[in-house]
Amino acid sequence: MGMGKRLLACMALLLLLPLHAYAVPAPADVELSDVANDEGNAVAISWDWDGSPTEADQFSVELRVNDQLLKHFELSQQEMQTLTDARNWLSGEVGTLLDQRSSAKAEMDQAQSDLDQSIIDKLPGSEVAGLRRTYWQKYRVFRRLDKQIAALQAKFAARTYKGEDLRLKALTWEFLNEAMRNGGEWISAAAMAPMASVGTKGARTDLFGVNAARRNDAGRLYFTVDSISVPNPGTAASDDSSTGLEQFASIPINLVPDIEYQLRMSTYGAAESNPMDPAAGGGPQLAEQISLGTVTPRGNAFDKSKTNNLVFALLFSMIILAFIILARRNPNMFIRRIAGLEAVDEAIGRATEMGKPVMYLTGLQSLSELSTLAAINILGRVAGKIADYESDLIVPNRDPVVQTVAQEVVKEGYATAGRPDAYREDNIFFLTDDQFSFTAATCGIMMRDKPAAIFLMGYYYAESLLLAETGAATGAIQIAGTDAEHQLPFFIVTCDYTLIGEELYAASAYLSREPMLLGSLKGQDIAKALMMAIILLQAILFIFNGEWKFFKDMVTPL
Amino acid sequence: MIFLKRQLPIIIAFVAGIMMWIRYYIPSEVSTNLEDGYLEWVRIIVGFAAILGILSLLQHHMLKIRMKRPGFAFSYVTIAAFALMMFAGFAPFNFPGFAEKNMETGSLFNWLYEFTFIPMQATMFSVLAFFIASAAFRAFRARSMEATLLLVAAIIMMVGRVPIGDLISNATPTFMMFGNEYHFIDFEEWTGWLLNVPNAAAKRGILLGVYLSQIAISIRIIFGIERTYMGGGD
Amino acid sequence: MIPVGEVIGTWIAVGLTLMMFSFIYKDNPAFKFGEHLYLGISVGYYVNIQYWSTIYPLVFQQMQQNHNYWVLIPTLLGIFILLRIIPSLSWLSRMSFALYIGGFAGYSLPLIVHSLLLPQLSQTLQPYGGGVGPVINQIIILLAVFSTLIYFFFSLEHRKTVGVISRVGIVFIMVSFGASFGYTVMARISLLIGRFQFIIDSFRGQ
Amino acid sequence: MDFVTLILNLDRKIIFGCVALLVVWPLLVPIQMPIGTTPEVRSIFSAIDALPNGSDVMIAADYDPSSKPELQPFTYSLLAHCFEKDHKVHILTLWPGGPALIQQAIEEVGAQYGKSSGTDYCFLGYKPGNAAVVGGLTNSITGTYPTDFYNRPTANMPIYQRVQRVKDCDYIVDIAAGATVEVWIAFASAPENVPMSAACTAVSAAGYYPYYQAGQLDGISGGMKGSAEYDVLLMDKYPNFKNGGARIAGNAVKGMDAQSAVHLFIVLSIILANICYFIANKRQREERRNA
Repeated sequence: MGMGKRLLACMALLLLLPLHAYAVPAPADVELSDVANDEGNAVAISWDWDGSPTEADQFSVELRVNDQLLKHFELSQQEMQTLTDARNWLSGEVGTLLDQRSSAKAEMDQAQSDLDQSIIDKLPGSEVAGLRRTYWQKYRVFRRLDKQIAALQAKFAARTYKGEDLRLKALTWEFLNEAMRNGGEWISAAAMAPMASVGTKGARTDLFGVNAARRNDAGRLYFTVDSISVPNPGTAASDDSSTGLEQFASIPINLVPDIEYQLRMSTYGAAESNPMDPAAGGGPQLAEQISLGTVTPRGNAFDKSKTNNLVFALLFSMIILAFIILARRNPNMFIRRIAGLEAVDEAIGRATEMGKPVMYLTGLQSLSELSTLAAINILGRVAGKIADYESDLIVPNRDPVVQTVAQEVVKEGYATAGRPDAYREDNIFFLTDDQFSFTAATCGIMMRDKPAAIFLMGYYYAESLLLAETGAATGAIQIAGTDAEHQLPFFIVTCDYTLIGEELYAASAYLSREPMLLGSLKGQDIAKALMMAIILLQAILFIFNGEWKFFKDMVTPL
Repeated sequence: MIFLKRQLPIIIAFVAGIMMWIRYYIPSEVSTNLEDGYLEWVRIIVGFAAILGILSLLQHHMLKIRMKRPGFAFSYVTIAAFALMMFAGFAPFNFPGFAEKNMETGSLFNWLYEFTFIPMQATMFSVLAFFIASAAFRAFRARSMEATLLLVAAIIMMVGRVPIGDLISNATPTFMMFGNEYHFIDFEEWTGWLLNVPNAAAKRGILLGVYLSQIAISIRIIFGIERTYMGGGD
Repeated sequence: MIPVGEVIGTWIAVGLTLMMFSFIYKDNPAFKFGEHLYLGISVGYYVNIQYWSTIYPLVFQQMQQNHNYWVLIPTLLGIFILLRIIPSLSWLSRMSFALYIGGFAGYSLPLIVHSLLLPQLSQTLQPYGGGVGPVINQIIILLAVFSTLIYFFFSLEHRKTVGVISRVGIVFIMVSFGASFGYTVMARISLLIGRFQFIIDSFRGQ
Repeated sequence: MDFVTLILNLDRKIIFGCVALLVVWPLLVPIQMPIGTTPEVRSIFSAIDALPNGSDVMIAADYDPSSKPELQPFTYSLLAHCFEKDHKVHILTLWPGGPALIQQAIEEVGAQYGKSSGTDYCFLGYKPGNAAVVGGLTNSITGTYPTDFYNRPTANMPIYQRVQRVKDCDYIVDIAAGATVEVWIAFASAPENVPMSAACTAVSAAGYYPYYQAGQLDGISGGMKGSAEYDVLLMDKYPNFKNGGARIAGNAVKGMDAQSAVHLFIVLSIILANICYFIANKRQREERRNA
């Protein structure tokens, strides 16, 4: 498949994304809408609020239980059967074990405190040893029981097919049903929160069709609801002691998509004392109950809040792809000279003169990393030159995959230079995965073989200085190149030449003149120019009018 | 065969890449499940990739012993230590005097970890302190404007971020400006500014470039232009 | 009473620490012994951790307890990676890498844009204000980001205006590297302190 | 050989000796310099402190023994702080060398506060795959870690009945020796909108200031000094912490004297070396002029 065709396929796939929005009318000052989130289960609420909210102004959102919701959580006959069977089975299996475990725990704790006491009392060694033996016996008994119970509970989960889901579903249904029966169908959807805590991330205006509330817009508040909080009805009364499954206080249940919810908002004014602390006598004072209307959360096919992301990701990608295609047609694209690259020949030449090997490190990251790829690219070139000069090349590796690729690249380099016989496969070897044993081993090789030139390309961590300083101590010419900004200072201080950050990639493009690298580098330059333009334009806008934030809004992720 | 070796991997990479990319913009259960499943698969694949390293290491040391290369005797140490660790981790029985489960506190495995691995790794790392001191002494010269800047910034950071910096700052006389009291030398203020303004800004400039590179490499991989990760050969 | 295992262990640890420290004097057999021991132990440790934390729970436990046999597919792909050491079958590992690296490229691309690129860019576009000091700082930040970007701009030779701006860029880069260097010195010294603390504590019998 | 040439050609073993001496001496004879706190660490502390009691904190301890002296004290202090506030702790590591260190810390501090695994905290252990793991956590914690470090199924644990994914946590702290902070920002904190702080080795601290500046990190603690600052803050706010066992309190504080001494030595030696370098340079120039 040619690249053009792949590009077309990509565009087609993207165009297939149907975009749709959905909103439900609500009272004038309140706006309700579904918002895109992964499960399509969130509801966005924004409303007008007089005055500026403070920490003391509380609010909560409630929703009305309806048949649709109840129906969703209702267990089918079969599910019910599965759950009951599994519970019965579990309590049958676990029942006696639980008692045994708690008595074993008590015995173990006793034995442990006896042992501790004996040590504190400095009893004779033989007695302490006896107590220690007892403790370990008790400990093993307890562990065995504990393991058995855990295994049974795991089996329970397997038997009920995602057993926990089924349990939660049953508990939720019980709760909703209870709420329906009691007539108090309004249940809490969002815990009480201070009014001042609502809002969106940062300030932005309407862009790409997304209308989020503005924080500067004093009276408009913005909030999303995505779950209902279901208190466990059995917490206090029935602590599931027959099955040993632990209990919990409340469960957040995600809103179910495609069900119509009726929402209500309660606002609470500031209480005299701490409103959140009933013990202080205050308690929140209910100020107002606003009916918000109904809304149906729907999963969107496209998350509109990610529009600017899509635009930028596509834009940058297309620029880069376009320049790669251009570079294939015309590989003579201009790239500025990179200081440090001239030194490569000098270093290799010196190694030949001294009859000593050249050492090349590809960094400590895996093959999937860009810096490693760049390092390997440069290695191919360096290998060719080394073959010309008839020196030895040593390449220790931290990653076995990198090692195999490095072998192939060097072999190719030697072959291109017309000296395939000089290639020695076991000079390119794997040392170890561990960072510091790798460093230790590499430093050992440096001290023993005293290479005349050392190339430190790719990504390095803390070992950078250890490697570079050992190399400097052996008197080798060192050329470093890394995009690990934490380590760059050390290379700058200890090495003869250093390629800083992206210069590493540029160097690999510069040396290989490969259209892919050249084009990609050019594309990145254009993207960079774009970013610089945005920075400059926004700065100019600010000078004219501090309120104009077009470019800032454009790049602020939602 | 050529299709299997060349085209198929590229097609897999393309389909997987595009799917995972588009998935990000689609809020639905399918997309979440896709992400979840993919990430779990990756975790398993990466787990196996780690074993590859061990195989290569053993291969390397076995070869060293067989060829009787210089220092081959030490390879026995490596292999013996490896075997011991494997034995401690995988042995199906309890070691007398150690905890019963092989990863628990007090097990032989943990004992080996605590008393051999930790000290050796930590020491290897701490040797850096000596090297950094000697490197600073030997190589840190105000040769050029760049080197001087690096030097001055480093010195301010070195003094300013340890307790002695506070001592020095508090010992210097103060002056009044805009109604606030300032010390003539205030390392906390200086280092804070250095880190938050020039340092953060320069790093941001570098990072923006790095992110673009990451985007570029992702795009190249997805569209099958970048194939180095697959290895050479046919 | 002090447990015997811990006492012996501590002395072994002290011995190994000194063995590794001997490297700073010169390369010697004791260090070589330590180096190779460390290699073996570390590899053994990682195998165990990889097996018990990934392969065992995600593959074997999944199949035994949850009867989830889907995990066989990534397992097979994992085994393909191992085939890399057999030259005639090494091409099979490409399937695994293609899925892993290709998929991950797609997975991380939008996240890089969303979580790293856009926030950093947007933060550079802060509105100016907050007094003389902050505005000066904001201008410095703007200048630094801009000139650093110019330094890493490869389509223009560093001459004339571009040369001047990129020179400003390198000034900021060097200051930031200096800050890193200073901080790093701190890190390394801490590690040494930790090690010496350990040796001193061991000798004091704590 | 005169002084200048002597200094410029100083054997590095002498410097090694000085450094060793300056580390050991203050450790044996502590001076106990007062430790000031920086805004970066104060903001981590106040962020954790401001969370209502019983919040869920996800701690990623991504380091291994090589950075133990720098980061292990922070882990101890952070855990103590969380347990002091009754926060629920979800702790895990992305580094293969990490589990045993975390195990030490969580078991010791947990026991000290009488917290139990599965209810008050969960030690999830290690999984390879960095971003793949973090990405998985944003969908489901129990799905990514079906079992915890001790191989117990997580789905049944009380702690995971309320919390299902990263989004349900109230705070993330990454204690990192490497580049995992970006991973946590990119794949968890930013997309899920969970506030986050980082405690990192001093090496990487400067590199994370762009994120701190942009508000993507609430605070940064750099290396052993950061840990010492955290200890100081903790001891100020919770006086009983001071008496709460020597292993936890003041482990990093102890090292600060030596830290100051060596820093001073390095700074002075750099200045000395530079002065000698200039004198030597001047001499060379004069010789050339005379010749």
